Amino acid sequence: MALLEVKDLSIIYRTPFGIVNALNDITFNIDKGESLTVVGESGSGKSTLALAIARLLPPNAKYVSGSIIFDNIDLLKLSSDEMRKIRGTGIFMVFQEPATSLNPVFKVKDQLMEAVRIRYEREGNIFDENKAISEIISVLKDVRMPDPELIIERYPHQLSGGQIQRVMIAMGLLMRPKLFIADEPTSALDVTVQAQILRLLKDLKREYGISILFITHDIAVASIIADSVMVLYAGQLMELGSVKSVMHEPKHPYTQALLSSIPRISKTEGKLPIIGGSVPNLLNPPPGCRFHPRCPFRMDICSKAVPNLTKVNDIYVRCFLYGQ
Amino acid sequence: MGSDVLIRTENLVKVFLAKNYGIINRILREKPLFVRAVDDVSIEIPTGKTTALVGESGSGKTTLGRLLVTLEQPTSGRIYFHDIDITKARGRDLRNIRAKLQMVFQDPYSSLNPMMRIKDIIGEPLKNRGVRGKELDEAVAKIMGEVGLDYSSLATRRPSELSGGQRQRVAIARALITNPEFVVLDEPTSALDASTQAQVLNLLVDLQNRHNLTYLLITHNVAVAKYMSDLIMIMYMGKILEIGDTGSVLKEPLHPYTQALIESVPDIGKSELKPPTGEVGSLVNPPKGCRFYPRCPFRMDICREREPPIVEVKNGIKVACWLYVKK
Amino acid sequence: MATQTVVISERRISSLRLFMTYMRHNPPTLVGFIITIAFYGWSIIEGILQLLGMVFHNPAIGWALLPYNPFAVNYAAAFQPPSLKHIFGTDNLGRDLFSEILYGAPTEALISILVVGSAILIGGLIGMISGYFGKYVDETGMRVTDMFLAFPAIILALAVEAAIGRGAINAAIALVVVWWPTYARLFRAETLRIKTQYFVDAAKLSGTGTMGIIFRHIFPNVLTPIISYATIDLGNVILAYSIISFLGFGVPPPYPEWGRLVSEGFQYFPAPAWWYAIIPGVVITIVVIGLALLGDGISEYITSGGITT
Amino acid sequence: MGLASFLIRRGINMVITVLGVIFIMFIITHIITPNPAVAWAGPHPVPSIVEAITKEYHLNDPVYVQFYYFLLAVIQGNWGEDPMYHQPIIQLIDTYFPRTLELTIAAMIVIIILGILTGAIAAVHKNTPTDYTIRAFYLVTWSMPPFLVAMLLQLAIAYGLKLLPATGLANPLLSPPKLITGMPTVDALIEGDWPYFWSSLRHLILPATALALVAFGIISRLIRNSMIDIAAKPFIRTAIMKGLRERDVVFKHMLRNALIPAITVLALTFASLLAGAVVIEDVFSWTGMGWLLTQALYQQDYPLVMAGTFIVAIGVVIANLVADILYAVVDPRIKLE
Repeated sequence: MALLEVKDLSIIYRTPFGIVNALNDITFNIDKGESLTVVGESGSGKSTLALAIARLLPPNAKYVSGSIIFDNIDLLKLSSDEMRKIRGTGIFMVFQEPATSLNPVFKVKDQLMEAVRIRYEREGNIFDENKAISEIISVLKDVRMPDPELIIERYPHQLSGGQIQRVMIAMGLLMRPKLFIADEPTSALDVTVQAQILRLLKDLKREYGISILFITHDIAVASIIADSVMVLYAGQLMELGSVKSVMHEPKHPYTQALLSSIPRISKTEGKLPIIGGSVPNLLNPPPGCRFHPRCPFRMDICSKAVPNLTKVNDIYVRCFLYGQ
Repeated sequence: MGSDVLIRTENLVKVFLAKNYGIINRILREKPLFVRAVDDVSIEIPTGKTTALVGESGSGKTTLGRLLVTLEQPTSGRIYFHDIDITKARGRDLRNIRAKLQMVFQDPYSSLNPMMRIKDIIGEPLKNRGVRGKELDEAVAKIMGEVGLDYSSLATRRPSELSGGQRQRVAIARALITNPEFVVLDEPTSALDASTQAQVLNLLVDLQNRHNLTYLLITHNVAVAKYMSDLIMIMYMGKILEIGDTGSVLKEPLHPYTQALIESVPDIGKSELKPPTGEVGSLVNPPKGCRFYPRCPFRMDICREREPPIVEVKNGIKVACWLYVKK
Repeated sequence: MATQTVVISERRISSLRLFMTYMRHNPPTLVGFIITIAFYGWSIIEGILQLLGMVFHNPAIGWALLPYNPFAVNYAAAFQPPSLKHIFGTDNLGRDLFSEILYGAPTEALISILVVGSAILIGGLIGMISGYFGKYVDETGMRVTDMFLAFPAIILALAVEAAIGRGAINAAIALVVVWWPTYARLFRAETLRIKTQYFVDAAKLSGTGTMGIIFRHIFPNVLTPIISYATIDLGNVILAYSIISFLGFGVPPPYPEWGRLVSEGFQYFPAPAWWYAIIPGVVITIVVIGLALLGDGISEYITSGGITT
Repeated sequence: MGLASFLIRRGINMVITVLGVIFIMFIITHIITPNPAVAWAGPHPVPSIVEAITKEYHLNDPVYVQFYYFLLAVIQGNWGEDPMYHQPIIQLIDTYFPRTLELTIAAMIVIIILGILTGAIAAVHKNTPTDYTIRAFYLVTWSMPPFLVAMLLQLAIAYGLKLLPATGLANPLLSPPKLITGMPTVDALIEGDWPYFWSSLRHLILPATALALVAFGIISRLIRNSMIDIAAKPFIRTAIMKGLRERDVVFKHMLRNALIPAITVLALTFASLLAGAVVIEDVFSWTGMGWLLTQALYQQDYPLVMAGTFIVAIGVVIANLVADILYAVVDPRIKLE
């Protein structure tokens, strides 16, 4: 049973300079207890996807088509008040910038308490501050936070980036959501701290059985955290499959190029192959497959039509090399 | 000193004020808070090679790079360029030295003046040295060609009209137009997309071969350091912990921090990471002994008391760790 | 959007043309632009005519384009309410208020430009030097700025004017004395921001001297965000000057200065002539609104990515 | 770093600023009246009196000595006797300044309530007719010269609707209460003089509203814009992501943060109100400090102008100090440094 089903989702932004086609026909599922990693470069629409699922898009964004079914409810059909009740205990999200993820004028304790209070209310329980505090402390211990009793009395600016991301993850655990969205939660962190957080998320997924939608620009990170991987390029879903298959036998020329063009710590061979050109401007995207101007295998048809998502072995891929 | 050393430092120290210390603080006799960004660093950078300086945020790697190109004044210690002490150079001397020392900055968006045209940005170093008119235009066109930028379509544009990769090429062109010997590359690709990163890295390699450049590559990305560098230096909280040739250090890291760092780097096909505990400590009150002591799995009593000296352990690899000091 | 960088490359449009396109979608900005152009455009024309009048000793050139001679006294026509004949009505001496207001425009325009321009020069220099050099230079510069900021602007301006004498230019000087500190603050803050940008470091390595860095690299970038503030501020100067002349410290009569027209009209307010005081005040308001709308538009245009800093 | 150290630091800054203010005023005084004795001796100076004043004020001494005496006089609060009113200047200020303070504080209260309310409403209803109306309203009021705002209020409410009196401090037929604070309404309240209290309150409403209308837009706009900025911050997304009600997100998470920059601007607004009172008092014949100063300027009574300017400048410096302290209290990121 899929926890989240996204189908044919398309989103545009209206800007003073024209319409930005941020996402086109995105389709995927996340099962209960599964983790899906979305990999994409800047402008791929990966953050838009995260915000779209949480219905947090800015006012100039528009859902053009598609549906987002979460727990058998179509999120796009909910009123804003109904959506509010999904947030927190249904879907929770951790953001990229730890420095501004927490409200600077409130203590950590108050911000975590707020989350616990909302869950209690929704569960129909009476809120008890002492009980909440002990729950907060125990969850902070779960996220391997040293000295949680001291940390909760602090203000966010007194915490390091890694500590804030731990607090954010703890906040998520306190709300017990069914789906955990993490939008580049480690990009602003140091390598060693990133590794700590990745490891923590992996452990928690096992311990708590949460489903994770993890968004990253670093395909190597996906390798650590993901069960399955979805590759986005310029708003198009290029490839979707299990992490093993995508990493070892990528089907789409973009994924292949991306995997071979990043420097790797375990690889020593000569010069890196490069992808020519640059990420297209979404105000004026190339017609057809958006990767075709940079693709070494491009054919005439690539600039004329958008290929359908085809299943090759256990990978879904959007490329004319695989038929149609 | 071998003749193949281009830049050498002796006990280089850079201390910053942690916060503004003005007249009133002086009147109130408050103690200024210092940050020891670069703490007693002695290194040698070989000619014509790429030395990578790897560290996390707060390690002082950028400050060290800025010291080497004279953008910062050291608090104490010496910097030798071709065995000439450049620490106290001023005025005309400084200008002449700066022609030979260049830097490519981390953020291609803030490294180009948005109000200037591309050709003026690239030509500025030559213009400051009296080159004008056609000669200047030709020099700019030549270097633009070398870094893969089309002169006719881009010369009169402004930075906002360029992509991140193009901007970084402009920054590289500006750094190279004075024919420098030494270039500090400060995270040259960290702001770029994965698909443009390789383009810029390969361009840098090409230019190095063509102009016999010496690079200091500052990066937090161990994989980039591995791809680019001949020599690697691992920096942590203002100290150099390990120096050696890149292949050996990454294959068999000796310092516990280097080991932990490498175990933290995600890679394709890897599914488990073994990061160290804790985070980089405060530089305002650094630990008395070894900087890595609080996070080190192999810590001993001596580590907390005394700073380890940097000693050669095997074939040119130097490590600052009590594990390798023979008593 | 952290990752949604919209690069507007491939389009090569001059910034003025781009701004025109922007205005078409922003009617308030367009209104502000039209009012501003009308006010300063008219002031230039009328100012030139008045100068010619002085040069040729024929003041009539100054009102050649106006419906009436703004100085002609006609007691029979006093206190006529706005009508087709006198669209703004007449004053206590029967002069046409519309002509008087048009005749007085160049002073307002000149003072606003002079004050804002000088404040940018003085404040800009002090602010940039403070911000760029920092440390004790900064502390000294900012203390001095604070001292001037502590004074009540209008009162200090009046006191300064009392010291150096009345008149348009003296009023402008008096206003500059109280106007520059704000710009010093603004320029300093912007300089501190620009100073940390890598292109300043790159310029140092390029061998650019301190003056070159301040004027070629910092000044143009600092100025961009300040342009919108300065546009709005032209209106603030007009308001401040209207207070000065309302209180009777502007250009002496009979020169029809807007603020003084209001204070003269105030003697006949609300009866027998409410319009005498109100209409010049409304004209001032419209000009100030126009400048504010334009300034806001410029600021929005800059932040929306028209110009990137 | 504790509050004490912070206050000492601010105190030193304040003293430096005030000394500078005194210095600037000294210079202006000297430019205005190279030999103030002549001016101070009254409209028809008699040589003997001029000589006496010259001696009393050390006018023949070198400039720095004069500055020393000037400084001494200022610090002792002894501004001498006013040549026009033939009263000690300090006594004049004692009478007139509280009235301005009352007007300013009343306006300030209106500004805080009106500014925060309209700003928050405009931000929540961003880009809707409500937002446009509020923005259009403050755009017009702050673009109006203060005297126009004052006159329009008089025209509509005092002359048109005849709801409130147009000018004056209170009904002139009532005898004013004993001077305690110097503020008419407050004194009447303390004395329990209800007729005078109501009269002075009714007289206060229009000038205070006029003063507030000119300035509230700055606060309204600041609150609106900073709330919109804050709405885009990740921590607001975090708050929304918790499933908080919109009301809680706006009033708990957004407004509290938006108030931080507003505090500094409120202090500056208070300063500009003190100065803006000059015109408002003129139009409403509110005989306060502003009115006194304009009269003094007309009569070239420079000692009084200087003393008045100085008092207002001190008020500004104190307002800034209060703002700094409030700022540190509201924003935990500022550690009173």
